[in-house]
Amino acid sequence: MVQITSEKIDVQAAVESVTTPESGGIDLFIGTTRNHSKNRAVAWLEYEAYESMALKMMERLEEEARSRWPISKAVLIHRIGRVDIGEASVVIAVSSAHRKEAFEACRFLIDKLKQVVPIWKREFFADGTVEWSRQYHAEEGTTETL
Amino acid sequence: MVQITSEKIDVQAAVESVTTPESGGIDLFIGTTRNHSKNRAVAWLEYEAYESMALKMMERLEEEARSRWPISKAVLIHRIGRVDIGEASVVIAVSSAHRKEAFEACRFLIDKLKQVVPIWKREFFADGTVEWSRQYHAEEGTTETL
Amino acid sequence: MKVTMRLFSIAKDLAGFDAREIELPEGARAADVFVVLNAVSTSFEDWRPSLMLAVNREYVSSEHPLKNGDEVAVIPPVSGG
Amino acid sequence: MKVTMRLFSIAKDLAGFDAREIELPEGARAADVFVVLNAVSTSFEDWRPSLMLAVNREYVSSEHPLKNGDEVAVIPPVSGG
Repeated sequence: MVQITSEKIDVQAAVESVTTPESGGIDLFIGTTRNHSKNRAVAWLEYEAYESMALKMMERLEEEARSRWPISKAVLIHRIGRVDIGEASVVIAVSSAHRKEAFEACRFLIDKLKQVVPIWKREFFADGTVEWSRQYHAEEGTTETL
Repeated sequence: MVQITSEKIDVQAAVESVTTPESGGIDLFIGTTRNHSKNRAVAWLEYEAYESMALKMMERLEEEARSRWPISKAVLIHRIGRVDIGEASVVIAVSSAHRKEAFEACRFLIDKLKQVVPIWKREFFADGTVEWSRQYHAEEGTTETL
Repeated sequence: MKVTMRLFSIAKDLAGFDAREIELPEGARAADVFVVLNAVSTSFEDWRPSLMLAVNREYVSSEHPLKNGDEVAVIPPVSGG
Repeated sequence: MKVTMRLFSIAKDLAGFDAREIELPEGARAADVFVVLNAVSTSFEDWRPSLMLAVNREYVSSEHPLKNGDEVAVIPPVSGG
């Protein structure tokens, strides 16, 4: 299940949506807004999505994870619009019979999401400046297609 | 923070307890009760702990994780007593500045918890039989000390 | 042919708009949207190496052939998560 | 010396009790609790290879020297999580 929302992400609901009687483990990743970026104080973030394509890419990532690991259920939720410090911008939850697969699939999903899903973060700094984040490229490599 | 409780584990509260303005990612593992074990239908589980030692071991695992990874906060909660199908028996949450460390530390903590923390699972099968689980030993190796 | 060009993030800021119907000659390729964009702002020249293209919500190469009615999106480096 | 012996999980079931004050001779080692347990149930012989010992909430070897007032726990294979 994939979702893009401008509301606060309900972590408890995400957990419940992947809980099944067959699954023994759930791994959940929550990306939260940090109060600093490149050593500068961040006031808040805003996320913009190419929503129809982002949903399509998130669905494809879920399919790819399912083809690689015996997942029970998976959910990928990304928030858009303003996200305050400490709030969740992304939640990924994966359930499976054994924990190893849940961890691996969850890690795969967040890593790939950050590489290919067309969503952009705009940083509103405490000093009043505003920048589109180039964090991913600067720190971890270049964008690749699936 | 470590905790042993006979109440339902509040996942939302666990997430909030590790959320900090400095952390960019939280990895959360939830162990849930499966409806089958060794191909037999399970009705429910009961967990028993050597509580004082279990808490001490859980604290030591948290310390060891902190010495290995730059963790912001970590919480380990294990439930004891009866746990019904689909309910959480264990929740581990780790926050850190970057997701890699959160994933690695969380995985380390659940793996080690299952190896060294003196807690025992008793399986109540649908056919009325009751057995102390030897799952860990049978599937993954032998118990080791820290 | 007519295609819809969509711009996001920094590309939207550089152009000053987020979507536009544009007319391209028959046989046009995805990267031909930059002919239009370079006329709007010279900054697209600098940004070109880091801008990807998507046609109908799929990443494509610069050489991807366009057809009438396509939605061509200019995708700056993504930074979700 | 007197030590408190604590039993959990299968060890508790085998013995039929979960805790007992026992008297051990000076110089006793952790594994000497099995002298007591083997007298309670012959099943402890079979289980011995998989039972660990803890003294005052720390895993110890069989040879760990005991002192008066120690809490000695018999730890069957753990299965938490």
